[in-house]
Amino acid sequence: MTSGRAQLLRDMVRIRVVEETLADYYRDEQQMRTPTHFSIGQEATAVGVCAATTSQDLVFTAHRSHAPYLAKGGDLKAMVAELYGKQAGCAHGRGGSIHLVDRAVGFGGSAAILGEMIPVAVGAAWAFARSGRPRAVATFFGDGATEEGVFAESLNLASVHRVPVVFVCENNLYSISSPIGARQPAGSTIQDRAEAAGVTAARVDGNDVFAVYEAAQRALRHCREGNGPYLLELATYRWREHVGPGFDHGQDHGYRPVRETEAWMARCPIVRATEILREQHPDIDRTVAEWSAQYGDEIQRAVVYAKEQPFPDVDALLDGAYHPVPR
Amino acid sequence: MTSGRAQLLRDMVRIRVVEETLADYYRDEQQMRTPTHFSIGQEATAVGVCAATTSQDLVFTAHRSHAPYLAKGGDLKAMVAELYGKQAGCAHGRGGSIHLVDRAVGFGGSAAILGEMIPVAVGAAWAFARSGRPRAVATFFGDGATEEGVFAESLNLASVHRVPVVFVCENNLYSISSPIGARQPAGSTIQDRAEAAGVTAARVDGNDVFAVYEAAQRALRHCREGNGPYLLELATYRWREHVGPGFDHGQDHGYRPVRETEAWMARCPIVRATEILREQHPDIDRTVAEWSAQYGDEIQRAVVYAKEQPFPDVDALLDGAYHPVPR
Amino acid sequence: MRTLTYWQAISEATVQCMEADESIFIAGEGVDDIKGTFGTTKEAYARFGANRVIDVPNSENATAGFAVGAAACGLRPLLVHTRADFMFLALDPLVNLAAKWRYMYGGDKGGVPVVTRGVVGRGWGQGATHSQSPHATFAHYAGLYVAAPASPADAKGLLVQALTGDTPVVLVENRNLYPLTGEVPAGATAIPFGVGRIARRGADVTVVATSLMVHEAERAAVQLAEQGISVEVVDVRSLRPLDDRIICESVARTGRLVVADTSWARYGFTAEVAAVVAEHIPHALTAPIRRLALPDCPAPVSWPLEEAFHPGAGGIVEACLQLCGQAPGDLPALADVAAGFQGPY
Amino acid sequence: MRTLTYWQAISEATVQCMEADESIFIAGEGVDDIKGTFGTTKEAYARFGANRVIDVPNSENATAGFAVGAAACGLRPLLVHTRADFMFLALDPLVNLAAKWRYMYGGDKGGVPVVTRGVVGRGWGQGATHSQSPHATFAHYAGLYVAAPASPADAKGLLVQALTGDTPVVLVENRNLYPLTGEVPAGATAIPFGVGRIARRGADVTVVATSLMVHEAERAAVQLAEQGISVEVVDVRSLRPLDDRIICESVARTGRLVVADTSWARYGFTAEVAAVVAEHIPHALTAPIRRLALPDCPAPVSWPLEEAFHPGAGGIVEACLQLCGQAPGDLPALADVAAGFQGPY
Ligand SMILES: Cc1ncc(C[n+]2csc(CCOP(=O)(O)OP(=O)(O)O)c2C)c(N)n1
Ligand SMILES: Cc1ncc(C[n+]2csc(CCOP(=O)(O)OP(=O)(O)O)c2C)c(N)n1
Ligand SMILES: [Mg+2]
Ligand SMILES: [Mg+2]
Repeated sequence: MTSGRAQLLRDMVRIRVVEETLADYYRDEQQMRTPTHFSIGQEATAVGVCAATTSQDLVFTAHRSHAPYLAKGGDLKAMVAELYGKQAGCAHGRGGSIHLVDRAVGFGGSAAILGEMIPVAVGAAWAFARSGRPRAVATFFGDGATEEGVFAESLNLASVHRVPVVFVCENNLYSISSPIGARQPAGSTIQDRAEAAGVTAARVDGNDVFAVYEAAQRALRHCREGNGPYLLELATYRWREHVGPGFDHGQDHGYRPVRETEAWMARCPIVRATEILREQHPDIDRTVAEWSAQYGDEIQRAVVYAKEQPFPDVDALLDGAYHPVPR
Repeated sequence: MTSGRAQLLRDMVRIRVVEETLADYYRDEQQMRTPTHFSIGQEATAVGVCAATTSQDLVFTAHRSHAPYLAKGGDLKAMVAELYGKQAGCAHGRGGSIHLVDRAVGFGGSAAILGEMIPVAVGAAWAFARSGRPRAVATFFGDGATEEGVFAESLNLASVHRVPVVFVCENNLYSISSPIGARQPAGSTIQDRAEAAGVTAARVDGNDVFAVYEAAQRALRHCREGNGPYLLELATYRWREHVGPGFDHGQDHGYRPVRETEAWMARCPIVRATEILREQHPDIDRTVAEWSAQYGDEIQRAVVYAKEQPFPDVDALLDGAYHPVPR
Repeated sequence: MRTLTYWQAISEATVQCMEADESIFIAGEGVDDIKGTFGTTKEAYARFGANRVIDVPNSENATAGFAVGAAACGLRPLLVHTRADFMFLALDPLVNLAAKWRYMYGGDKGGVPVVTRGVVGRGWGQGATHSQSPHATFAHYAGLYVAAPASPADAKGLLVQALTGDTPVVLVENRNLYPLTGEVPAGATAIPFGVGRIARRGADVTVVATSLMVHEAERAAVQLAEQGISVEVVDVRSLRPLDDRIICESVARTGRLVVADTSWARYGFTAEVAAVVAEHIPHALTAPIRRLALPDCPAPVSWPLEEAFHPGAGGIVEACLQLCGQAPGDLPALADVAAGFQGPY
Repeated sequence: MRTLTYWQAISEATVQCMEADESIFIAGEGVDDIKGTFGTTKEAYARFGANRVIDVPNSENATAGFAVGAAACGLRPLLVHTRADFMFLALDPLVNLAAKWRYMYGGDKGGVPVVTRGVVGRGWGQGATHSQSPHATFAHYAGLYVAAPASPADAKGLLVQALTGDTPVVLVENRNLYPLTGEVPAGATAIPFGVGRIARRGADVTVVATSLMVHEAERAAVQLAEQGISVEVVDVRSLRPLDDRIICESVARTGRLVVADTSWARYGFTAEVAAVVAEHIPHALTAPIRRLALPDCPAPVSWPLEEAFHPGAGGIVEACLQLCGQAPGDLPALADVAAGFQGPY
């Protein structure tokens, strides 16, 4: 069972299992000392988009970085070691959860200042376009980041220079505890803002991995064919608290109705993809269970590995801030 | 002949005469040591919008400040003295051409960092709205300023909080020597971007003072009635160089075709308003000539006044940077 | 006198000032949320509601400009950033507009008293862009006041001064101070900017510090006292205006100076304090000055690196011993103030 | 050796580097226009065209981020701001991203060698937001190099170094230097960051200066020589890394220090240089140090105020005389370097 569609489901299952396991360790042992933004519930956006990229394409993200990193093929052990602050981490423990990177697979980096990576992706894509090769760049960010001026500046810049970049907005309706309605006007969408900047755009159900995948293929083709940038607005929802391992809707955090969260959880992207695939693959549930077990093992091993790894050498604290000064 | 429409023409004539006179002095005597952005050719935008405001409304502007300052009723002598760097200047010589202010008539200030005054106007208008009085704010800026992220941020902020602010974009097609086509995507307009942010917007011929006036009235009414912000995109054209007194289209500056400039000069807002009024006022040309003479005298007197005024006291260099520190 | 935590003192100052002056409002991302900016805006929101405690979009630049406009029309905005690092995006309106407004428009009209609170300091692995202390950047540009209160009483008094004064103010609050307790006057009494405080009297070395480092200096002083070294700790309280006199008077007495800060040394707080002494009383120095600041790299996440990165009491002890010509010896390691931090963020 | 103006030296460095390395491109508002950023980008545009000399929208933040992305993909962006004041809008991507990139992603992968040129300095009434020199702000944050060349040769050599190195760089150019001439090597030879230069040898007072102030110091030195005072002028060339050694060696010889800068004193260049001396050789000082910097107000427009506001040779003369215990006397007033500026802007 290795059809393309099944692979999308499989990738989501892997990310879910990895993140849930990490969340447990994070909460129970508090050994990962890095603020961590889980994508649990949002796996379809990362998987659908990254699956549509080639190994030559680059992906950048904001703080909610694990899922795109893994979906793009980032090294799991290096990610977990990074969360544990170890030298074996993908950023040698300097960066943490919010600064994942794996250039070998085309994961260009994640950053935690809202909107900061959006123009970076435009610049990277522009560099690609200059080289004449049909490479593209995708950049993930949340609904909240679209309020940063740099988002509008980047749309405009990419549009004027017809840069092959896909802006991927994971609209999960919240910026920490602020609902989108308190931050953006009703009656207009992020898609609208992109289109008004001359950027082709589409809104897609971000919990439907197949729909995301197809939309991302269209978007990337559009870019590769020299038609300029594309924006995908993907409606989705995070299940856990903004930062950290816990659920918060059951607690008295008051910012989102329990019913809303539960309704979105009922629209779990993994469950949905499973249901869709069940017609063709009647034994899909067993397969998913096998995958879960397999990835459960993988992440447990990655955690063991990460814990065993040494911390960075304190004497090397300054290393890498600068290239050696020629004197 | 004091009909409302004639008054609009008259205000334009005054600004034109003042600016042309100042440009001559500026060039010939080089005593005004302050970078100066003339609005010659763009008078209809300032006059049309400001005439629609009440004395309770506030106006803010960017660097192209003289015309809105005068249209709003700013003190001419204080402006000229400011350009000459005198203590009698509206900013006591501290601010110069780009920092005009006259709160007594509702001119809130001008500033030279692109886009900077746009959110300021939103904040001022929000303060008005809180006070419950039907006051509104208008903020002038160029097409180039709409590329600054703060413009998009301000549209969104004003839209979400339904702030009574009129965004007045004087689209003169250039940012210094960069044509708008090199900076913004073809096929979408500034109006489009405003609407995508939930801001009601209209595009109006910015060289037709009557059209601008009516549009501004609509916009201000919209604001006062609590319907939130409004954007006016006013197509216009500056005749002179970006900064400084000279014409540059005849010289080999290469950035805008001589034909283009001449075509726009043929659409002079003063000539157009004169023609429209001629039907009702057959002796309009004589009247305009009288006004010109009258304002010619006024500006000459203002220049004489400004020159006679003392410079600020050098010993007072630090005064006003801080309130005295209580110690 | 009653005892409050640092965050309670800020909350109390805010509420009292808002009660006394209807023109004050709070704006910031999430200021209305259940955590209420480390508790500091929670009571204000409960008392004054969404009309005066305003959640804003993620638009730091426009929000600061908005505040300038509101201030120009008679309101008193109190802006809050849960990480001061985000204030780089608001630097233009604060430094190019708010700081210059009063002067640029003549110097005799109203200013724009925008008060901005920025939270600084480490948590657990906040990393390179979520733990910086940009106070020196704001203090370099004339036109603003910049303060970094170290005690609950100062947190209250300086905020009261900010909310009742006419000059735009940037207040830097180290998040590790929020749980600290101290005596705080019940009334809304202002503490003027530009007046430092002797946090501890001593005779052998002066440690000039700001914000969190005042506490690190005090802990260092306790240990050093056991070694027979008497440390004077000067808390400058505000960086602009800076109380040159209190610094110089102390150094004139002790002859030795250590400056401690939570930002980088170059072009920072430690540089300015050293310069003040070199400008006024270099001859009083019996030893070179020492600067305790961040090493010249971005903040790392991994905790052993993070521990090594952030200066603390231990480094101050070492510097003082060295200035007094004593060997470091094997004193017990001092836990930093921030070591009390209970994660996970 | 040939003589070039400062702007020609910058242009030549740019063109030579762009010829040698196809990955270099220029981006900035109006870099392609007929004036070519005070002439500095004109030849590059003529030679390499719009594909490599790119006019960008008025979006300083996104443009800097764009440059970071391009650099991360192997290109070498050279960003140009006709006023460094606009760089406040680009501070976040430069300080929170470019400066930290290499370290934050592990320290062993590539950096993002974004080079940013910012024009500083007064013209005629440029005013509060168009004449600032924000070098200290950029130099405070670890991860960037910051330089402020004073001579045509350094303008070329430091730009060559920037365009061939791996670290992001901010170069500050005082517009009043553009017409100055000096000998400039024909080849594209790099001058390393962190190495200062003795601009003039002297024995009685050291003036440490940067950018335009080096020239003001040299003019002051000429006049002082006539008074029998021998002034050593140290041009630091780069602010980060800063050549502590050359500063200390000079002050160790002269015992007297004046620091001169075109920005404010507090938390600025003058503070850092003073601190370096206080940190290493305070005992060498035979007199308090003096700082020549902007008075603590925004830049005024009115020309008598502007004259009084900007520090120049006259102030340096006075400070040196005072340090050497001589009365100011009635020396002829010295015209500043910028006094040669021909308006109107
Ligand atoms: C410039 C800036 N402002 C504020 C923050 C604090 N912050 C971190 S994540 C976040 C919420 C972002 O919401 P969104 O972009 O929708 O992403 P989500 O967390 O929902 O995935 C905020 C406000 C920040 N990191 N950077
Ligand atoms: C933030 C910023 N970037 C760049 C500039 C330089 N600048 C001054 S005016 C101007 C052109 C602005 O064009 P536009 O907004 O259309 O106004 P116009 O001059 O055409 O009236 C530019 C780029 C500036 N003042 N501020
Ligand atoms: Mg969100
Ligand atoms: Mg324009």
